[in-house]
Amino acid sequence: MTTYLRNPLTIVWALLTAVTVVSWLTARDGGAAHLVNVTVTVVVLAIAAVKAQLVIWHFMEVRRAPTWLRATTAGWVVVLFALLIGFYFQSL
Amino acid sequence: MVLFVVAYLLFPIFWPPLSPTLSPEEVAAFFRDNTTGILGVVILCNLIAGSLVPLFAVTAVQISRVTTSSSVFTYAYILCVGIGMTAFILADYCWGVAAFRPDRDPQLISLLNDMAWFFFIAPVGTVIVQCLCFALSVYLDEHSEPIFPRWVAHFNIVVAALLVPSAFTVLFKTGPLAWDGAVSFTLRLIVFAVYVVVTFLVLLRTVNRQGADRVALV
Amino acid sequence: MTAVATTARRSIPGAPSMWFFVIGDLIIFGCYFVAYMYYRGQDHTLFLHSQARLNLDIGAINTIVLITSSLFVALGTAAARAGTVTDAVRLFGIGLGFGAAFPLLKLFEYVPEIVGGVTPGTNLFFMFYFVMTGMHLCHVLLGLVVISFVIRNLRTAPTPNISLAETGATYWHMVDLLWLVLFALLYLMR
Amino acid sequence: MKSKKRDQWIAFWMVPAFFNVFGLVFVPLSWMMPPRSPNAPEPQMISFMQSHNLLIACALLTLVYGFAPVGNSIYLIQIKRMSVSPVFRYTLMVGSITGAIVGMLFPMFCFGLGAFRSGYRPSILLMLYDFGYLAFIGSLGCFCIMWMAFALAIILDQNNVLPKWLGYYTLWQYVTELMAAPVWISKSGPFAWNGLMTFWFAMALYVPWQIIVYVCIYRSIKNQPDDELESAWLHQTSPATDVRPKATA
Repeated sequence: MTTYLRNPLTIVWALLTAVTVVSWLTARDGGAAHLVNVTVTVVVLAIAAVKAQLVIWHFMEVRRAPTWLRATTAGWVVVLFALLIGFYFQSL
Repeated sequence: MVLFVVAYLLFPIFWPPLSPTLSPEEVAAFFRDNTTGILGVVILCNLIAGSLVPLFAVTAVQISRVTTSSSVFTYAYILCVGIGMTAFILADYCWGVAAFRPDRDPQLISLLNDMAWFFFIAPVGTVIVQCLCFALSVYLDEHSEPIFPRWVAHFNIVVAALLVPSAFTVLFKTGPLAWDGAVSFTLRLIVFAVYVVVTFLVLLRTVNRQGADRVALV
Repeated sequence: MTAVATTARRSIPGAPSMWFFVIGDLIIFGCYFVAYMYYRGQDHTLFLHSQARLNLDIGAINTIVLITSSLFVALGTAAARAGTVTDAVRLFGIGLGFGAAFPLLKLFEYVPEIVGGVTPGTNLFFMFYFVMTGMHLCHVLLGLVVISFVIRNLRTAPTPNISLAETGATYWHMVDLLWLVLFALLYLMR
Repeated sequence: MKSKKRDQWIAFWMVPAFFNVFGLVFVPLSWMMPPRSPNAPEPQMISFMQSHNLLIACALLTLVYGFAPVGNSIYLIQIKRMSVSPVFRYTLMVGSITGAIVGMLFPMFCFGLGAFRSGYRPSILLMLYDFGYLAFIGSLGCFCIMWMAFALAIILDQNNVLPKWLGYYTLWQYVTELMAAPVWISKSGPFAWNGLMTFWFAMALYVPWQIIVYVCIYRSIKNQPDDELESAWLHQTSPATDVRPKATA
């Protein structure tokens, strides 16, 4: 059973959890909760984009899928986060 | 069926149906002075609507026996019956509620009365589709000896055509097309009654003839 | 097991209709996220104040719970594909266990909030919060059902149905992915 | 060649006509859809309620709404061909019956009633206004079970009458119905009954869905093998008279 834990997926998992914990701590006692803090948001959104891409590639095994699937999923991540950040700055 | 006839006798209170032009106050007055009559009609109407459903259900069974390529008409027929009857019963509720406490604010009474009339007219739409489905299923019957005689289909088409004008009672307050107008009200009731009676007789014949080959409902 | 470098398979993991559903769902949730960001842009202060009242810790723990359950589900599919069914069942079981923890934690988060008077009606942020997390919760519950079907199939069927396992895994990863974005948008953003 | 499936085709073509009339009645004629915001200024609401063409819309609807069951019956016969239990058909049947009254007929009457008689006090008119819109957009239950039954039937079906992805698409219909829940709570902003999230996303998903479903049903009626038809036993050469297929419900 444990032979499976030395799987590349677990490394991805470790990375994801580490990043989540980091962003959790920064958000908890980072900038004051009531201020529009641009840097935190951009960092958080970037981390979320990276996490999303990691999940898609490794967990959903899209890395080895045909190119059109890789393109659509990567495209979705890029377009979504670009729109999110765009709207965020547009409203500042 | 019998209930339908009985209600018809009690119906006279409604016989000169309220002309839509009445102002709310008069409507309230009308409700006040003959509440008992109205409540009687309401209770009976509920029973009638209930009793009509089995009649239409039997027609649905017969339609399912008609061999067309699929049972699309049976389903459409069942759905129409479901919708039509609920609308009919809703009309009673509105009258009942209005008559239940006639000393309500007249505007509310007249609103309830209007709503009752609206719902009373609503089944027109579904009855038309019912007749069309019935007629189409008879026309398209590829059965060697058709289950329904041809004239039943023609009869349905005529019934559907006659009912069409009464859908426009919503628009007019006076004249033939209004609630109490000759065309929409009286014609509709007569046609409906005749339709029910004729379907009843036709069913009696087909059910007896059907005795030979038992087929489950669609 | 890790040495098996699966060649660049041209086939999509799982049933193609599931991928249609996954991509469509991503697009729909994407629209919701963009709408959320647009309405957040109009009223930063309200969103920030109400956001401060959210329970960040449960949110973070939930993220980690979902990622771990995703890991085990992924390992389970790999095991199923390699044919060792008993391990696959156990891995999927653990994944299901973690997955089931998510709704429980969600309850611990919702109940005190609602008791504390925070309901969807209070303000726009909480409406977005409850609607989006509610929708996501429905997806999670559906995902749990799908995974239990996969486990039942692995345990009972003589030859494990690989594509069912992959479809279930793909759906579960999508649910995890959506939560990652939701977590960032609702809890961490400032 | 006299197509054997003529009754299905008649029913099939009846429905797009109905939906066009339906669309015409709602949008351009009475400008009911797209809906006004829940807290529009009162005089505007009252003037809307008094507009005469609401009545025309009402009359047309009473005439035409009978064709909605025909549309649903087309779904039903497709489900009947699937290898799923009749439970889905009954749910869809009951759902469509309640749905037609609660979701379509009653709201229309509320608007019609408002316009029918001019003497109403504003408070009654506003009540009718809210009642109409909430019943029309807020009615979740019956449509939810309808689309859920239809979606599950397609997904679980083995003999693949309708494509699987259509099943998932119908599942989103169910999701958008759920999204309409906040309509009862919020009066303005994206979650009101004319808000972006509840109304427009649902509409953006519903309209293409309706068209796609009809294309798929068109295809499935077309390539339904003739021997599968219920009237097939009639044309069989074998003279056996009692080979009547048991028409299970």
